[in-house]
Amino acid sequence: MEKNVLIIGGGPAGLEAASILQKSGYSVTLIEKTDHLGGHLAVWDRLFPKGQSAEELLYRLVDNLGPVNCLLNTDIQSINVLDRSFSVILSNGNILLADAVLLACGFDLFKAEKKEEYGYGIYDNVITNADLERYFQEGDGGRIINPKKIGFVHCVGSRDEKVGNLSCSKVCCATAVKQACEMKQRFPESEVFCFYMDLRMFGRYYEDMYLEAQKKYGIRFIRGRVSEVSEKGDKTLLVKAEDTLSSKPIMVSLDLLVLMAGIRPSASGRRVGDMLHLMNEEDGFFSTKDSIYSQQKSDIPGLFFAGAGTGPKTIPETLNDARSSALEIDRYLKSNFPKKK
Amino acid sequence: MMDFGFTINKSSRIDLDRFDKAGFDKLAKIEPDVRKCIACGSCTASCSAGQFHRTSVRSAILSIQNAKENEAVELLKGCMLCGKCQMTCPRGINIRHLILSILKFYGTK
Amino acid sequence: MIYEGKQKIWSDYQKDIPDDHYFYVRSCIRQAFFPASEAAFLDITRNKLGRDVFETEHHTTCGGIAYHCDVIPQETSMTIIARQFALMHKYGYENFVCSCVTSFGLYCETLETWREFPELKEKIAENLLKSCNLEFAVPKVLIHSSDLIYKFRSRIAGQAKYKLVDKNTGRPLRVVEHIGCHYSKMFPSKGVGGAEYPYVLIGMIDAWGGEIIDYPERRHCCGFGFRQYFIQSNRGYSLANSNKKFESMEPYEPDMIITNCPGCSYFLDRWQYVIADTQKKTYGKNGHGIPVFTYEEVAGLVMGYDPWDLGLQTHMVGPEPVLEKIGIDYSPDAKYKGVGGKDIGCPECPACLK
Amino acid sequence: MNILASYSSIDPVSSQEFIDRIPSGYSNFVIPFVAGMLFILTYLLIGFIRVLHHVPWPDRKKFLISLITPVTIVKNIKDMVLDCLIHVKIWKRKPLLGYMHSSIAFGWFMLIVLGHIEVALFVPRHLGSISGGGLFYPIFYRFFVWVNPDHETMRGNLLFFLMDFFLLYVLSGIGLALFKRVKSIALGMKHTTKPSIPDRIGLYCLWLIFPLRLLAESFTADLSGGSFLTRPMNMMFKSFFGNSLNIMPTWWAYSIVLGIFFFVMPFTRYMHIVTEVLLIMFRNAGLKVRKPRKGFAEAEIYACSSCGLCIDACPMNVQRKNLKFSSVYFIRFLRRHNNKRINDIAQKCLMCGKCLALCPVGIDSPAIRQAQRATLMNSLPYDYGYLSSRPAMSGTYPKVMYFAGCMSHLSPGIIKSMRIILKSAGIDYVFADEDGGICCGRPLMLAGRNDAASEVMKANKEMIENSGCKVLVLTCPICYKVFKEEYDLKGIKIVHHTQLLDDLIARGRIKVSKDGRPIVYHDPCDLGRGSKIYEEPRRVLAAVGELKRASKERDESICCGGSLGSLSLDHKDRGAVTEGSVASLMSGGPEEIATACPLCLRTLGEKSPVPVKDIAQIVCEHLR
Repeated sequence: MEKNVLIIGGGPAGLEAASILQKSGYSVTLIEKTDHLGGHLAVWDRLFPKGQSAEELLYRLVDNLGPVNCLLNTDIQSINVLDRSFSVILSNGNILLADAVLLACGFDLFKAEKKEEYGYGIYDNVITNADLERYFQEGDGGRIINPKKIGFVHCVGSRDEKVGNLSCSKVCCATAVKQACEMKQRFPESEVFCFYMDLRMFGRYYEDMYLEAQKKYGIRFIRGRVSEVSEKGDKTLLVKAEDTLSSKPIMVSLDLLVLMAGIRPSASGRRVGDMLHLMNEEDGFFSTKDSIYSQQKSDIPGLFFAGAGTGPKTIPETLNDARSSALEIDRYLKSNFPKKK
Repeated sequence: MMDFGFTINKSSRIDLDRFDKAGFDKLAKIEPDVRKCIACGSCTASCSAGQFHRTSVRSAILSIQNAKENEAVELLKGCMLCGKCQMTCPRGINIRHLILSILKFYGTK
Repeated sequence: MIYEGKQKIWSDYQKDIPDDHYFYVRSCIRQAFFPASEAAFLDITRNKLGRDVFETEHHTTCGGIAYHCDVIPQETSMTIIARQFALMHKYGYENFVCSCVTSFGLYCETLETWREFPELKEKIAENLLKSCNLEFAVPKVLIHSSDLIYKFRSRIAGQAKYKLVDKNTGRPLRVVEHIGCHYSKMFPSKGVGGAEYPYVLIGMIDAWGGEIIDYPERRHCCGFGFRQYFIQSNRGYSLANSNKKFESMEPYEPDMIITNCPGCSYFLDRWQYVIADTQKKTYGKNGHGIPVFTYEEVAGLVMGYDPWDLGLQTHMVGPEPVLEKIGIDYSPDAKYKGVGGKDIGCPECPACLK
Repeated sequence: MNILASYSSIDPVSSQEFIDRIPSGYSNFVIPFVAGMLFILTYLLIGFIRVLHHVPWPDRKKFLISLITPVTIVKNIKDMVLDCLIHVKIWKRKPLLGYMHSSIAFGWFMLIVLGHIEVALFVPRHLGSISGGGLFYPIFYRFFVWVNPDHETMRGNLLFFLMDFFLLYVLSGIGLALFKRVKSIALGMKHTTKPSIPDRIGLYCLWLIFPLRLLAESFTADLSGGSFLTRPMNMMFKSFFGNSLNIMPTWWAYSIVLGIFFFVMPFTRYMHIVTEVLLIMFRNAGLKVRKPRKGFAEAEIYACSSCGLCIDACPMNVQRKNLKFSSVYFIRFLRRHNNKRINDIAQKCLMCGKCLALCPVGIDSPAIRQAQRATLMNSLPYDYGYLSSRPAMSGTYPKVMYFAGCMSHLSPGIIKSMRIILKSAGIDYVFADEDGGICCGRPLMLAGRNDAASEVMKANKEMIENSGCKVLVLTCPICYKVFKEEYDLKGIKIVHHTQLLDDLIARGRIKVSKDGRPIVYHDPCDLGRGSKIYEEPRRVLAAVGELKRASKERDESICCGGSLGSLSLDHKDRGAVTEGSVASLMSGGPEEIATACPLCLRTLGEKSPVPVKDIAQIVCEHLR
């Protein structure tokens, strides 16, 4: 009889792994706690470095899915490790036995209001990267009206001990530069400032994107972290930072401030993790069996990871991670349940 | 008026609202490379004048962006146009022309 | 401004302020410059609100000034503080109320340090025993006296004779609130409303009918900072900070400033005089400055205390415009009359500041 | 009909060889020619005075003196013949093109000369006298005379022959010119200039003048004589038209075309025909470009024949998009006072000097560019206060000073090799800018900031002279050129390291081993064209390896693209120039590219498929 694989999380990682495992002949069940597939991808408009449409990518992933049993609005109620299998009770009461489980719970965006000094949720014209993507997708009901001066704050909730996250969220720099360029495309007359601590343009084409942002769009990159935001009478913002390159305090009035909320471990992922007593690192992401050789394996045989559950990842990285997980799962099932002649 | 023995200290704060965008755009028309600087400092490090004088193209560009055009001119007055910086610039910025353009644009008004 | 957002933060930063039985310690600066504020505090809390507020003549400075001027080591200041706590304990109190924000900060810092480094705590206890032969103790609750007024703000409003409203126009007075840096910037959780959007004074103003105005440099330090102030050549720096705040608040035409910190109330008041004299610049209407009040003074005013009993004549910036607006009846002639009508002398006022 | 009338008036028994066919010596058709002639002569006179007026007095003095200095007089004549008539410079490069130019120039010149000789011989009264029509008579000689059939002499026939011969010579040139218009590459030019409208008019006139002259002379050949060309054509026409009625129209046409040509001349490239004469005299008088548009420069501008040889020469033209940056267009814009374009081009130029090297007229357009830059840049603020505060060179030093210069410090390989070589040659030297010196000043000059440059140069001069050295060794051609030409260091020998190495090897001060490694040498602009040092480096390389040839070398070598000369050329376009240069160097299949300039070294290194080394490095590798 064909083996059951349970995939927890319907984001890019879950979808990609599901379609591969399903095609390699396993019966795959994918559960997603929200009412839509795609996770954060579904609420993003365009993807760096080349501005591909997130919607098209998601459509493609879902299209490849095939006859996978997808359960939306479904969460894990309990999960137990049996001998060589897992018994899972779903929030809809159903019980199912899985020979392998893939944890693809992704990440949560950092709650920008936690950085009180930036006044997210208090000042009208302070928004987050996610808000901006939503605006790109369907507008924002006239909140952003032809801003003359726009600021982007990198590393909001990243590399910041005060909010309990020492690590870099990896994707924000590229996202900020992407969004900055998109804003210049929409508002060519606007002045755009990016406040960064370090620009981490590590990926292919990222540096080109950065160069274009400077050369074509004339975006001003200020090396310094915004320390304080206040609202003026006319709802414009007074932003303070240090220009560390000239080691002078800097002050600028902006019409719109976009906070690059970083990547935090997914709370729901943690919930499942706790049920399974999975260890996690100091940074709150799941600890893998080995940090280099087998990043997709957990300490529990038959339980695997894919995507941002084991640390921030770009979409291509997530997809690759999902593919390797699928491969690991396939290997695992083949070796543990050899076909009987 | 009474002598208190002190007066209000001048603020060292840069007010970006005073940045002259139109002017900078004009400069960028004359030498588009001005936008390409990544502040690596190679120019300052290799500068022939640099060992005698605070010449620095990197800082000059920054000064203009920080609405301190005169400071930029001061930073470049000592330049001898030897072109070493241009050889070391990783972004291939046409530095000598940039310097001449800055001196012409902000220095001869 | 999204008000709900602020309320959310305020609700996140509430501290439990005990209902009664407080051990009160004074502020060096306020005793010197606004003694009436502390007197008013005691009168309001004891007689108007019927609280048990105990103070002993044996208590001393917290050592903060010396500590922040780097003239005594931390250990010394900690021992002084330990002594204050010990006195509280000795007199059977466990709720410690201090009148000074610098002290409040230092007390918080000390308690935090003891929590982090128990061995140091032991050492201090030992010092205390050796030097004063007192039993070491830490307060159950540590609050600032503004926390207390904040707690009873509605009851004060209940007893109020006046509201912070311009009686001629019916418009609420526009109030700038300024919090001492050491009140919550060091330990946001220790201040009502936290560090970014402190609520302690806003709460009072809301309760007493005034209107709080926000302005860009709201968070900025008044510039006191002992190092800045006590060395004359550094005072320009101190002055620059206040100046920055005045420039930033001016467009919002505030009627008054309320503060909860000795240094702030002192400098926001005195620097207006220096600026008026040196820069020929005043920030209030037609040549007046912006009157600066301590929260006790404001509480006293709304409760109908005589302005001169509240010591408002010791301010450099005359409070009259505010008194006029609120409609408090006061006698201008009595301004410089002390107890029993004795003349206390009138300070030389710069022509440029009414 | 006055021609027939004139017939009857001829005295058949006259013994003269030639007789005035038209005794008046005048006919109305000469009017256009005369008018044009008068116009151009006055124009030239005014122009000459204007230019001379703009030349600053010291230069003007030089010029006037040169006019009476025998040496310069001889040189002037020689240059005029060789350059203006024979066009040797073009012959040397492109023989066919050279033939084309000389045929028209020299041929036409001879026609005029012979015309005058004939008049002088046969009807002397018409020569030189305004009343006798001296202005036009010799030009239209064939129209005015009748040859006496009974008294024809060898002499006459010889002249007939010569006239026809040179006419044919010119016509052959015109033929080529026509052909060149359609297919310039055939004459060795990839690109030619696009002529302006006046240029076209002038051009068409030039094309028409000689065919018309042929027609005209052919129609009168039976009366006024002719030779192998005109006679047969005359017969032919006779048999066609049967009468001589076409005589007048053709002579009219000939005169009119000449007239038009002279009228448009000032507004066309053909001004060079006369201006070049002035330029030669100025140059031989030793004048220099002071202002970009006045005086000497103006003479140069109008001496440009806009032949367009500089278009192919310009290294920027490896990308066709930069064609308009060539000198010919620069000069054309100067003539038209198009300041925007003038400044653009002036700042783009790499100042490699190749256009000057190849220019048939020898117009120093780089100098004009530099002067133009000065109008923009000399006023820029500068402050070299720090120069005086530098630690002075005190104490006694060896006789030899090595000055590496800014750029050499970016290529430590050069400095290291020089140290080793100087040591093994046992030369005691002082390294002037060991821990960083100041710039030589040439980059500032190239940018037109002469005042600033002089400050920097003053500082260097003091430093060098105070050191008391006798020989100054330089590894950078940019420094070399400026030290040599601008510093005038009394009693100090300035040598580029290529010269030093050559000398050391020749005198056996250093021993080098030779291997068969194929090496090609890149001539740095300021060392080759700039300072005419071509042989020394080649000798040195030949001594250590097998010297390969580049497709373009010596005064035709292609700038590496890194030149400090260009102000506004961006990195991408420079890259294209470099690729062009490398391609030329690689044509001989070398395994190594050698150069003698730190700037070339780095720039070529960016694009070269084989190692690029400074000549010092290569010598160092071969030290025995």
